[in-house]
Amino acid sequence: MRGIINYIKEVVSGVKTLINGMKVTGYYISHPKEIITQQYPENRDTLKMMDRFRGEVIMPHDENNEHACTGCQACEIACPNGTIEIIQDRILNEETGKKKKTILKFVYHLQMCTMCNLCIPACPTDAIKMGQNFEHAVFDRSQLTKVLNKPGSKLRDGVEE
Amino acid sequence: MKFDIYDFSVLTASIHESLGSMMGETAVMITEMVIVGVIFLTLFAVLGLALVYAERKVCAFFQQRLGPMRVGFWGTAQTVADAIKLLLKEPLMTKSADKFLFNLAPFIIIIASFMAIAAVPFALGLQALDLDIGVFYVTAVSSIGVAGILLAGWASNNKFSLIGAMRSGAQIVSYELSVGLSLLTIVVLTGSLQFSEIIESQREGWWIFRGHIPAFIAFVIFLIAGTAETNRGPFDLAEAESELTAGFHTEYSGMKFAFFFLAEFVNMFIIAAIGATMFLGGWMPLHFGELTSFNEIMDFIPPLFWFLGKTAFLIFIMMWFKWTFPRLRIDQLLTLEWKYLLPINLINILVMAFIVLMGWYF
Amino acid sequence: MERVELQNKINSFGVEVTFAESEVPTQFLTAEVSSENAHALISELKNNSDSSFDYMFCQTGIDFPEHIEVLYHLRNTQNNSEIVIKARIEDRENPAIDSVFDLYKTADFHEREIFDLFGVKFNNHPDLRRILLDDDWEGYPLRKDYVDEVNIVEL
Amino acid sequence: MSVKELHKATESQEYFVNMGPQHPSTHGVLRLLLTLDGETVTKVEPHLGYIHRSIEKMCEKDSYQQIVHLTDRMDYLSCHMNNEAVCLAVERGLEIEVSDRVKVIRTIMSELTRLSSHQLWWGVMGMDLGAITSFLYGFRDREMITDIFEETCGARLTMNYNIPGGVMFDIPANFQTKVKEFITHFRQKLPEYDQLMTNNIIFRNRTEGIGVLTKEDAISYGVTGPSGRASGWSNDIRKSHPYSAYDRVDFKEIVYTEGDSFARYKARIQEMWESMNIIEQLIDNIPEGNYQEKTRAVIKLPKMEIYQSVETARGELGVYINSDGKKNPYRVKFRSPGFSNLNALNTMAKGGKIADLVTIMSTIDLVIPDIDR
Repeated sequence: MRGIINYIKEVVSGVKTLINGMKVTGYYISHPKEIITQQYPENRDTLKMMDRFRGEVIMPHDENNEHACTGCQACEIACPNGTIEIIQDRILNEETGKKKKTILKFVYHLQMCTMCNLCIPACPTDAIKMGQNFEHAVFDRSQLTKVLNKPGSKLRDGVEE
Repeated sequence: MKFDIYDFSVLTASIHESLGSMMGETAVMITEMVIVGVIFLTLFAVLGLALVYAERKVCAFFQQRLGPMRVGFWGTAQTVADAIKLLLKEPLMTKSADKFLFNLAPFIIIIASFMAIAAVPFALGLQALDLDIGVFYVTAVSSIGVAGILLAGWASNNKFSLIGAMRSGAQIVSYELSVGLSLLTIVVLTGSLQFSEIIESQREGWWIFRGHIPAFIAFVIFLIAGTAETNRGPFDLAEAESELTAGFHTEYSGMKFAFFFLAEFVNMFIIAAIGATMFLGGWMPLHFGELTSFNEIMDFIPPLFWFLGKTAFLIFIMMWFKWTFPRLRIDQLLTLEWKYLLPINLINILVMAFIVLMGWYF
Repeated sequence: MERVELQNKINSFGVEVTFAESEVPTQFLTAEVSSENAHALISELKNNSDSSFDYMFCQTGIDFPEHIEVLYHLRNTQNNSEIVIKARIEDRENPAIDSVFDLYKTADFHEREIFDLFGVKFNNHPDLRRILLDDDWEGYPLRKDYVDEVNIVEL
Repeated sequence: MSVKELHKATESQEYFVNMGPQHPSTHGVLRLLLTLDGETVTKVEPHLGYIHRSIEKMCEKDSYQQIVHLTDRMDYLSCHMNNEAVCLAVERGLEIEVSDRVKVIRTIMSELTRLSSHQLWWGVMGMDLGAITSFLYGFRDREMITDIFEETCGARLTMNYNIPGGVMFDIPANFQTKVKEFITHFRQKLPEYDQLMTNNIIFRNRTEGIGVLTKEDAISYGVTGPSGRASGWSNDIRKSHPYSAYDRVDFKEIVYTEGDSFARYKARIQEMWESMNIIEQLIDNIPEGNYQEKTRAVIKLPKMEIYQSVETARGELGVYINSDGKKNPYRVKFRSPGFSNLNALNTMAKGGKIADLVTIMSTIDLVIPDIDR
């Protein structure tokens, strides 16, 4: 007899736990306000990334098309993956008559970048920073190799002091 | 009864007559068969699309998601798009698969559910086959489907598929018993196996209310066993995505896969429809004994809506099961059947027979 | 257990052991043994009721120009005392050492890894195969003289 | 072959099934060669290396700052603890004492990482057992933590927040309010986890008594973390070798003695409560101080050996650095918890069903990149 009572108890308590579980899911289906879906491409206008979000390395240029990169290669050394490649050039300074290093191209291989943020603190002149763009999908891998300094841009005066 | 105005037999009879005036008796029969066949084919497609959409939405809301939202208004055309995608997909097959059986399996499954749906009473006078052994016919026919699953698993020549098929075989053979016995509990009450008569007998009230606790227990068991019969979660061991990748239909793609998918949803509909018919009065409106005015208002809602509403309710409960519970293990599945459902069912049917003998039901 | 105490204890095992000496105190007590004596020492350390280092939390190899070392980091789960055993394998061409799988089951994977990456053969290991690399991989990548012009890119 | 053996061999119904490398429940590219007798598993043989990236070899070429970001890619779910292990090791070698602020920030971030890892584990565990809904609930709560991470360090998964000598950025202004908001939210939601899964009879039957690992085996196999503690072995590095600010907080070490899947499950659920306790103790009194100690641009460790272990969400992660005085380490070894935990899989899964194997795999919480490195 005790066996039968235990058997019934087992069934009843088992069913109770199942109903308890169904209560949880039942709560959510009856509370559509709890829905947390964000519809991504549609909410692009309101989507704001966090300030520190690391999307890609960018080089800010001011209105005179000037940047702050002296071509010191500190970022290139700091990068663990060889993502940054600086092609240098020497131009003659008219006033002093000395040759001076500048950058010809600041090549950034986005396909190799792990967004580790080691290059940013390494830069002595704050010439590069992390951008917010994260939509990097392209059709061809070669498009991921970017030149960060804009054509015709030059070093901002007073950065090197 | 007020709902007699919605009697579909008037419509069918007039069609029969007008056809009879045009052609001979055999031709009439063949034409009618073709018409019914076409209607059911369309119903299959529509049901499949609607149920897949419903499942995706319901599951999404259980999970605090929105579900498909892109194609059409609130994603209503999503399943159509999916169907087109499946149609255009390449039908792949493993090199060492048994080609004939591999191609045959999805058809067996779909034919089984096709045959079962023929006996479902949709509304007053709207039933393709009103057999006098309807209950028996449906239980018999719906178990043909397992042959298709076994074939699919075997012919795929894939061990995961085979394990899934064998699980499914063990599962359906045992849960067939519970489904049959729980239906039998109601058959004891009605004294008939014919669906139209069973519904007619619920004119005064649905069996789940009139049949005391045994009817309710039978209903719960039917729901559990019915879910198991359709290979749906928490009894989806034959697919068991996290264990067997996709079980018996691992190797299927394109339209052949869609057949399995469709059959699963249509089977769910059939189980829910049978449950609604046996326990919830089928297309019979909700009646409360003395409340005449209430009963009359209920009668104005067409029987088809009553039927579809009840079926949808049962389908929703089955979805609720699926999206809440973890999957059972194969030995626990069989334990549940043989140690719990079957004994409870047998005692239940005994109690029910006693109640019927004493005439204690309402 | 104090280091000195443990040191004396190990000396009493009768296995030839030298203890690493350096100006900066090392993090763990480090005992250096030859590859032949390693198994005997570790077995003593594990089974001796006074020390009973029952948990090997790390096992690794290091490739030096002249020899290969296999390191065993052992911990006593009762009092958290730790010891490092360095087994020195002189033969860099065909390094071999006795497996400690009979003492620590975790050695199963760790020794396979050392075999895979350093080429050290563990005698009596139940299933010594490459674990991370392909079975037909040539060479032992963590050795300092390993060259692979295709996969290693020098920056 | 004797007659008896011949009889046994012919009667044997054993067959092999390759589970993985692409399989829903291996959570990555792990290949298990199963020997099955019907549904019963008689032997499990893991084949690793499908995502081996030779991180240890790469470390020999990198500077000490650069090693840190590689550890993100090992156990990506407890990346903060991995970073911390390397940084603690390097700091020990350089004999830098970081400020209390850094210690507390590191501890809070570690515990948040542990929480997020366990939340994901809970969701995935449900999915492995067939309850897909739990997966979404787990991710829902994890989302709040990843938002905090994103705001603090700019990345959601591979954070690379620690650097030798401190942390990369100071915490943002609303860090404390956001963390407290999360804690209040999660204190309400965690009982829901119990309601949905822990108490569910199907779940109980699927986990109780499944995949028992004895204490002796756990120690011998080196099964650490919640998996080892469920076998009755108290192996919490946070208690036995306190690092960062763990010596100044009061928390329980969760130890169960059953050693089955359900004990491992409970251990993780309880650890979530404890993690919240730790964070609550620290969040209100983050001391002032530098968030970074100045280090040289090129770090050179003296000729020495360092072993530093931390408690990740999966167990004991050890970093062994052998330095020869140059700017690159001579040898780096990561003693990853998953590697040792996986070793014990055969012992646990033998004799169970295929479904049990899936349960066991999710309760020992494997992360494949952690195993392959």
